[in-house]
Amino acid sequence: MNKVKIIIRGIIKENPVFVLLLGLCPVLGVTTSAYNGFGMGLATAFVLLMSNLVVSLIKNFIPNKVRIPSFIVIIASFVTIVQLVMEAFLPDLFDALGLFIPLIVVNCLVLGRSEAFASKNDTFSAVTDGLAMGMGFTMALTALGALREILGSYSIFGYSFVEGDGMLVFVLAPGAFIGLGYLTAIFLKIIGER
Amino acid sequence: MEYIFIIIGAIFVNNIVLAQFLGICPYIGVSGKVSTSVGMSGAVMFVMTLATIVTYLIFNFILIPLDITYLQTISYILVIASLVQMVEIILKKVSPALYQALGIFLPLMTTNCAILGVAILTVQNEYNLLQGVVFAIANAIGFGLAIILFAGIREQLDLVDVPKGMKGAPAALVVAGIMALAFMGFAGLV
Amino acid sequence: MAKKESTFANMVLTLLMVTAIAAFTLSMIYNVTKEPIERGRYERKQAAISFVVPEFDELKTRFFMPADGRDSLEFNFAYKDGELVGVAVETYTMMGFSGYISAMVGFYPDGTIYDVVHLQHEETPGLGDKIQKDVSDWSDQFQGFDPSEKTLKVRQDQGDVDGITAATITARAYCDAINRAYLTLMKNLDQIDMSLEE
Amino acid sequence: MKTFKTGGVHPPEKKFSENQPIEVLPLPETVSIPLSQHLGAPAVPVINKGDKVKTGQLIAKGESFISANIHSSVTGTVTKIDDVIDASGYRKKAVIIKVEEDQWDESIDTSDTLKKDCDLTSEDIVKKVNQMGIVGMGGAAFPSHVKLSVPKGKKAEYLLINGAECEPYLTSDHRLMLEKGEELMVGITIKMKALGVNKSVIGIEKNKPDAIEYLCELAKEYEGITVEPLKVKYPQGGEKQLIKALVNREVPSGKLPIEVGCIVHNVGTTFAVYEAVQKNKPLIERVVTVTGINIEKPSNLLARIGTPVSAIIEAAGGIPSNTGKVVSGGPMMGKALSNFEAPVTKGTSGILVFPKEASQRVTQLNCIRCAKCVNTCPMTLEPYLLALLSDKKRYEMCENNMIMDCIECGSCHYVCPSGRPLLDNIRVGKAKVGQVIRERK
Amino acid sequence: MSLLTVSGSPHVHADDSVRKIMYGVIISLVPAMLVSFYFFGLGALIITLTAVVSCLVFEFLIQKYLIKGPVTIWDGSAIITGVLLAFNVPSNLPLWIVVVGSFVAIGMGKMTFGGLGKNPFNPALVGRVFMMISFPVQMTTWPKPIPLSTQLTDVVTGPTALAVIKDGVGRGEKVSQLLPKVPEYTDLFIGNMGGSLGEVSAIALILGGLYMLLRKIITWHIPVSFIGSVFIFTGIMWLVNPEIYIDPVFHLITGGLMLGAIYMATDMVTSPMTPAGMLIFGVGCGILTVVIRVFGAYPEGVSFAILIMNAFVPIIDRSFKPKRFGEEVKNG
Amino acid sequence: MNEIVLYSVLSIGSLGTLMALVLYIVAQRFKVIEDPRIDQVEDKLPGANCGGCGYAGCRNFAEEIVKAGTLEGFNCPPGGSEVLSEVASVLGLEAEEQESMVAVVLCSGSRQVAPPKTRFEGLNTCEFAHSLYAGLSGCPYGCLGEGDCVVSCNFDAMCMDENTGLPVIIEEKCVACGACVKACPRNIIELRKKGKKSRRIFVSCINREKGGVARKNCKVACIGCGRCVKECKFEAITLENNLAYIDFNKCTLCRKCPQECPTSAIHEINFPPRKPKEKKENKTAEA
Amino acid sequence: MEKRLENIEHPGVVEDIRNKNVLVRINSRTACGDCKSKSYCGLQDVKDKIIEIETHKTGNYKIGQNVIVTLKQSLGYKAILIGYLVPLVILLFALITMLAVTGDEPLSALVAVLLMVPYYAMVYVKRHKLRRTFNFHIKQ
Ligand SMILES: Cc1cc2nc3c(=O)[nH]c(=O)nc-3n(C[C@H](O)[C@H](O)[C@H](O)COP(=O)(O)O)c2cc1C
Ligand SMILES: Cc1cc2nc3c(=O)[nH]c(=O)nc-3n(C[C@H](O)[C@H](O)[C@H](O)COP(=O)(O)O)c2cc1C
Ligand SMILES: Cc1cc2nc3c(=O)[nH]c(=O)nc-3n(C[C@H](O)[C@H](O)[C@H](O)COP(=O)(O)O)c2cc1C
Ligand SMILES: Cc1cc2nc3c(=O)[nH]c(=O)nc-3n(C[C@H](O)[C@H](O)[C@H](O)CO)c2cc1C
Ligand code: SF4
Ligand code: SF4
Ligand code: SF4
Ligand code: SF4
Ligand code: FES
Repeated sequence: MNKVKIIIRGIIKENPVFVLLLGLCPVLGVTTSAYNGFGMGLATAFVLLMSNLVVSLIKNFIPNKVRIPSFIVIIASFVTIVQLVMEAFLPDLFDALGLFIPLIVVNCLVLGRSEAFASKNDTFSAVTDGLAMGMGFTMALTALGALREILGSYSIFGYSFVEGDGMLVFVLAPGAFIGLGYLTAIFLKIIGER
Repeated sequence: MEYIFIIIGAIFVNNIVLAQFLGICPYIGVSGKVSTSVGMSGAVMFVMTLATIVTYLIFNFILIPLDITYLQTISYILVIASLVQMVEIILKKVSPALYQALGIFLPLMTTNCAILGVAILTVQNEYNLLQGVVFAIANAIGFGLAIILFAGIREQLDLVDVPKGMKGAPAALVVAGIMALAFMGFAGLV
Repeated sequence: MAKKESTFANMVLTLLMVTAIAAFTLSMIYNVTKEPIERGRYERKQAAISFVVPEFDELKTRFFMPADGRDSLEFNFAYKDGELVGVAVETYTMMGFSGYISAMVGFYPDGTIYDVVHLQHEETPGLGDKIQKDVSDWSDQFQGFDPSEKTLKVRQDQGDVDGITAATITARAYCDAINRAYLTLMKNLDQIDMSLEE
Repeated sequence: MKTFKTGGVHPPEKKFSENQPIEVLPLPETVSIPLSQHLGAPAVPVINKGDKVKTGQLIAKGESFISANIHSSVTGTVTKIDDVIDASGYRKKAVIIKVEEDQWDESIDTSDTLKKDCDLTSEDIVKKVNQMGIVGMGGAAFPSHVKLSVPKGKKAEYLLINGAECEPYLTSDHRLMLEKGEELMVGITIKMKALGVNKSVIGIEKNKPDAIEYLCELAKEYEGITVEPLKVKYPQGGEKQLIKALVNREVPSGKLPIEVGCIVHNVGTTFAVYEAVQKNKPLIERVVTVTGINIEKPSNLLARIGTPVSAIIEAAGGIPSNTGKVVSGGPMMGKALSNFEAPVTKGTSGILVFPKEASQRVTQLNCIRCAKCVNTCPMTLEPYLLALLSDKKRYEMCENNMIMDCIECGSCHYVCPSGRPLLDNIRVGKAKVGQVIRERK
Repeated sequence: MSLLTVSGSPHVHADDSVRKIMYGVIISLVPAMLVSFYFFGLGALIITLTAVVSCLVFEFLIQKYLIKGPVTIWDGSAIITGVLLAFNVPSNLPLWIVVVGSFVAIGMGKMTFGGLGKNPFNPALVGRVFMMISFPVQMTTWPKPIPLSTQLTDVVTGPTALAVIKDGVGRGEKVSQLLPKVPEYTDLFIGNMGGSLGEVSAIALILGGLYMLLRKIITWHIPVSFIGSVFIFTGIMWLVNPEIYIDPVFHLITGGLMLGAIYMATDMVTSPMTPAGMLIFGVGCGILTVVIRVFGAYPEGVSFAILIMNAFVPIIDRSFKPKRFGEEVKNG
Repeated sequence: MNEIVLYSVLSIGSLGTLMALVLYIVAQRFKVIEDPRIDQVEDKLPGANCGGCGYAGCRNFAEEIVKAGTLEGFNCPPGGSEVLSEVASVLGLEAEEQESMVAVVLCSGSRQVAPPKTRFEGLNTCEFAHSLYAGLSGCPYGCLGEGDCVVSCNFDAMCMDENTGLPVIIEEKCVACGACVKACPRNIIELRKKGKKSRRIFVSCINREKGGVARKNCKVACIGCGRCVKECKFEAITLENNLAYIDFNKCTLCRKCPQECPTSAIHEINFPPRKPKEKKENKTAEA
Repeated sequence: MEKRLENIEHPGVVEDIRNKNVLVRINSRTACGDCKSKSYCGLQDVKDKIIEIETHKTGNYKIGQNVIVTLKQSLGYKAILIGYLVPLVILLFALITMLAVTGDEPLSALVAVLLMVPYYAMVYVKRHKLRRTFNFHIKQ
């Protein structure tokens, strides 16, 4: 497949969050601010990229039946790497993302991509795909984070633009669902799925 | 009393789905029918408890003594993945009929983040074994409560015509949002 | 699709290989990051301590059990030129809106508060998080607060601390944490010099 | 006051024609007698085009068990046996006869004298009813001999006579009870004999005090027959509701009344049975109420089967200029006509003419879940749910929610503040579920 | 003669419509509205008008431009939503917050699901809870009632009676010490107390409720079981320890209980269909209200309780079907 | 090498082995090997899940076609022959050329030629209307105009013509899935061969009443006069129950019959205009 | 009452027919026919399950046919009960008693988990009875 097409598909047509509804836990859990969303997005994208890369490299050496467990191990390793590195060098972000970093492991997106795409395609496509999906994911998280931050704290990436506390709901759990709900509707409308 | 707080906390105040955002995929994906959701909750309860016990043992009696707690994620996921499959095998081996009945009743139980999340939270909250188990069960009940109510609403929304733009996931997410809003009322119970 | 047969032997072998390599790599990375992580933790704590006590050049650490509570408090005695200039106490409370809150409270040797900084909390963003210095200057009111003269309670509870609007619970809890540190400090004041001799 | 327990409505009664004695409608020029006027298989014609027929002569034979004979209602020549347009606009086979005179078949006793005694055996009575083509005149037009033959293993205890006439506007049963009371009583005794029961209850809604009083008086002379006044509540005349009201038994879901030892017959049917058995007269005419707000002369007419509806309306003063809807039957269960030339059949109990203002439905909004339909449904179903399920083609769920128990009384639609077309939806659902059930067998 | 109409039976219709029901509710709301104007003055009037108008406008805009369907703003339901939303906020709430609340109520609570009759949750309550959580400060600053005042600013504020008790008990004070700090019960009953503008007067709300009962707009099941269960549960607690738990009568006449039980829990769209279901619903609301009031962080739990029970409605409807005719054969 | 490395490798390695064990047993128990070609076939399918193929969705279709190993009897209406040939290449088969079909409405009883005699109220579905009465114009075969077919179309290939009250098929979008055919309670819609250059000739009426009766309700009804049958040299037209039907497999698009029809019941679409007598414009030809 | 209970339905494909049994492969994916994420779902190896249905009308079915397998809803619940909930209760009970008696966490946990072995052994013994309880039907 055309590389550009893969990328566009990952970001728009098969946006992992808005269209495929995959890996919603971190999407909802960490997007209290645009920065957190962006950070989580990058972390996931990194894992996605690396695991796609490794999986596509070693796919020929793995017997069919242990394919999935091997992938899980590979993904879990990268997650742990992210976890360790982030804790070492970005401690604030690490605190904010908390529980959701280890949960990248079970993010269906990561496993699904390794399984469905990387294990069947050449390394270059696999990396492109990982990049595309990662970008789509990061974009969605950043968008939701930005929305929640704008409405919830009247600020964006930490820069406050209006006095006041903001509509608290959007920083809290309900705001995550509601924000994602309407963003999804808008996204689907824009890309013409509705 | 402490256990009651754990239970109320996990079911209502910090509901695993509506406040902790764990297990959203099955919440959105497998909530089409009320009966399925009920069954799903039962299954989750068992697996979650089992997983919590095993991971508790691993953490406290392997990872901590060896000082390799950084391997928590990878070891948990391995354990949980094999556990889920082991339960399947045992059921199938033990009574094919039972296994088949479950098979058409439930969609597949997959490793979802709720199970891993609860296992990690048990460690994070520094619970002891019994507290951890109670926590796991309460979370499963909380999951069940959320998913069953949600399935009911979705069955109802299926019958009325939701506007085209909101059909499906968007409306489901807004419903979840309003449910989370309502559950905020439990704030401060524990 | 995989090109290899799935026999028992090669399945075990592959997984063993994969896990071993993974574990090996991870442990290598762990070894590399361990130090920065610990240093990070240490530095953050140091930063907190130096934030809440006057300038110092030496630090000594002791643990004391508070009158109530589940855990001991960490006392960091700050010395400048051998003289005690302040005590930074890592304290906590369970009364927060979401339970546990920890903070670093710095006292002058006479018990007056130098400054307070939160360490960890799970209070609601927008409400309870006003205890954070970077969110609100609410906690600045503790600077120079003398618990022996004023009451470490929010106004609603007939104290002398201004509450946080709509987050009294958090404010109350923060006072509780500071108070715990203060009481423990007072209780153990006499032992301090002695214990530091060793 | 006896009544059924749950649900029901009380629409304005508007019985304009209740004081109009039954009048005989003049013969029309031609009649078209449909071959299928009853539930079950259509009858098979036994005459040919060009044949001369006499009034009361058999013209088509019901060949299967659930079917009914059809007799000529006039004397004349069969011009053709062809499709005619029925009330709904569809084509239906009918015998078309050009009316020439009114010569009755010799076997028929046309006198007015009351003949009380009947010495036929039970089987003979049923046979007679079968021969004379009697079908239920209360609405469903179910062949009466079928109901009178109690299946093996079942036992009838009560013969219930349905004189409720719970539909607004209609008065044909009311007039029949007032004018043919004696004959009714005899008809009841005959049917009691046929069924081998010794108890019979006539249920009459309280809004017909004269009929109640008169029949009470008459009933004193007949053993086993009682008259019960019933609360004025629609659908008091519904079979299951009547049984509940009169003998406090509930017909189980999907079962026939005989399950609880009851047989329900309409008063019109009873009169027809009397005439059939005692006078040898087949079912060739019936009382039809013509009424409506703007109708000049609301009346109760004795019309021959096959008379065009237009002739009946003409007799009541003609069709008003602002007519918006014409209904055959009552306002709650009747069928809207798309064609005035449709013939009167054995089941036509009334012709109702609505002015334009009254013929439009209220504007339709979303269901507001007010539960009025649920509380009103005499079968305690959940009409809103059934309608939604049927709309979404969830027929299995419809079945689970007992859609087949719906008696199509229309109460739910009547009360719905949102004007939901509940019964329309339910009808579609019932048809589909019925199909599924039949396929399953 | 023009075209004949053909339609399925029945051919007559009861003299009832959604509009009649909705405007009936609005009429029944008048007494409470008057009381609120009396005690909270112009502020109450302005808030009510703002809420109603913005509800209508948002409903119009959404129906016309987003859903692109028929516009049905005059069916009365949006007006009720507006009025009840206004009834649920303090009379000195900044108007822009009222507008945001109306937008949430209509847009999120109602139109997201397709409008009248399709919403699983009570729109006014969605709006209210949204505001409650988003703007906790403004939503809990209660003006003190000043009969017939025309002042708009500088009103004296103070906590509601429920909050006084809750706070006090939280600090460990005794109920008997706290009681003098709240208004007399008769004042509470007629509405002379601080609180949301429509919830204060129990008597006016009961009056409206009776009117709706008479006109058969609502049935007794939900209000009675709701209020009854609150009474019983608080009564039990009170009997156990009257110094921690205040008496049940106080619970009945303070806070939004009457408003909630009579107007918000009875919203037919978001409540169960069968009498048995309604009773369960009412009891559920009652229990949750008490739990939140007594043990939770909020002094008032009615809104949350009803919203939570709204989520249970589909399950209740499934479980409490009417007993079908002929289901249980008992002959004789 | 320090201890941490050792412990790590040991513990995770043993867990991995455990997992391999479990999976080995699983592998023994669940011997359902899915044919990888199913995925490949599915990839080629349009993914509309319209059911036009007669299977429960595209996936199911893929499973079946792989299992059958032949294309015979399989057809994906939305995908058409292109898709089938792609599927064929996946399976290593030859795709036979399938002529594409299109839905055609066999009723022209517009409001103009078949004026309504009644008004209809109530549930606005053809299914209900069909059960209630003959239709606005009185033709018991004609279109009821409530649009069940339009609703059933998943491809936006149908719309109601406000003017005529008849459904219109948008040829370019129609994939011949047959959903509308099933939806119509009166069987008015038929799938016909698309024809060369999308040209089609068909009798746009299914009324089986006698000519006079039919004409009474609708001016353009087929009256069963049989002139077209005589005219057709290819025996493509049959007359049964007062109704002519043109077999699209036999019709050569010679354009003789439409001229013969006294009621203009025979439609020819997408043909260039005739020189002599201009025919009435056809509704179904609009796009 | 019987009537009101729903059936669980699951589409599947007839896989094989062996004397009195029809083997139906139920494919979780047919149920997710229009789910966009289906190709991303993990754990494919156990996606399919085979249901054995006893019927005397094996002749009505042919391999590869699409059918719908149904099971009474109450039986679905029963399966959950036997498969998951009862063992959970046993597990809990054992854990609590062991903890109360010994206070030794790893031991209690091990005992509790190991108690599953006799439980499932018991289920194994009763498998024929269960076989008769779980009555599948097949439609279409
Ligand atoms: C979701 C939610 C989060 C809250 N978070 C806090 C919090 O972090 N700290 C706090 O003191 N109060 C919090 N509250 C508010 C308390 O429940 C309570 O209303 C408040 O503390 C009352 O105190 P006041 O006297 O300051 O108004 C929260 C309420 C809700 C609904
Ligand atoms: C297929 C069928 C069979 C029936 N069989 C009997 C019967 O054997 N005995 C009987 O008394 N009534 C029988 N009925 C009559 C019904 O119980 C009922 O009286 C009839 O449908 C008229 O009801 P209605 O006028 O209330 O609509 C049968 C009805 C149908 C449709
Ligand atoms: C809703 C409803 C209302 C009915 N109302 C009457 C009625 O008022 N009078 C009547 O004789 N039959 C009425 N019927 C028909 C009866 O159910 C029953 O079929 C009839 O009395 C049987 O007698 P038959 O077989 O002699 O017609 C009604 C049926 C239904 C479903
Ligand atoms: C008795 C009754 C109570 C109502 N209560 C409410 C209410 O609490 N909140 C609201 O937004 N609408 C209420 N409505 C109006 C209407 O039902 C509501 O807006 C719908 O939920 C909108 O779909 C009520 C209507 C009635 C008849
Ligand atoms: S028409 Fe059917 S559903 Fe409606 S009230 Fe009558 S019996 Fe009930
Ligand atoms: S009566 Fe009408 S509005 Fe009320 S519940 Fe029934 S269908 Fe809905
Ligand atoms: S017009 Fe008919 S055949 Fe064509 S795509 Fe639409 S539903 Fe299918
Ligand atoms: S073609 Fe058939 S389905 Fe379509 S509108 Fe006409 S009658 Fe209805
Ligand atoms: S369940 Fe949490 S990401 Fe899918």
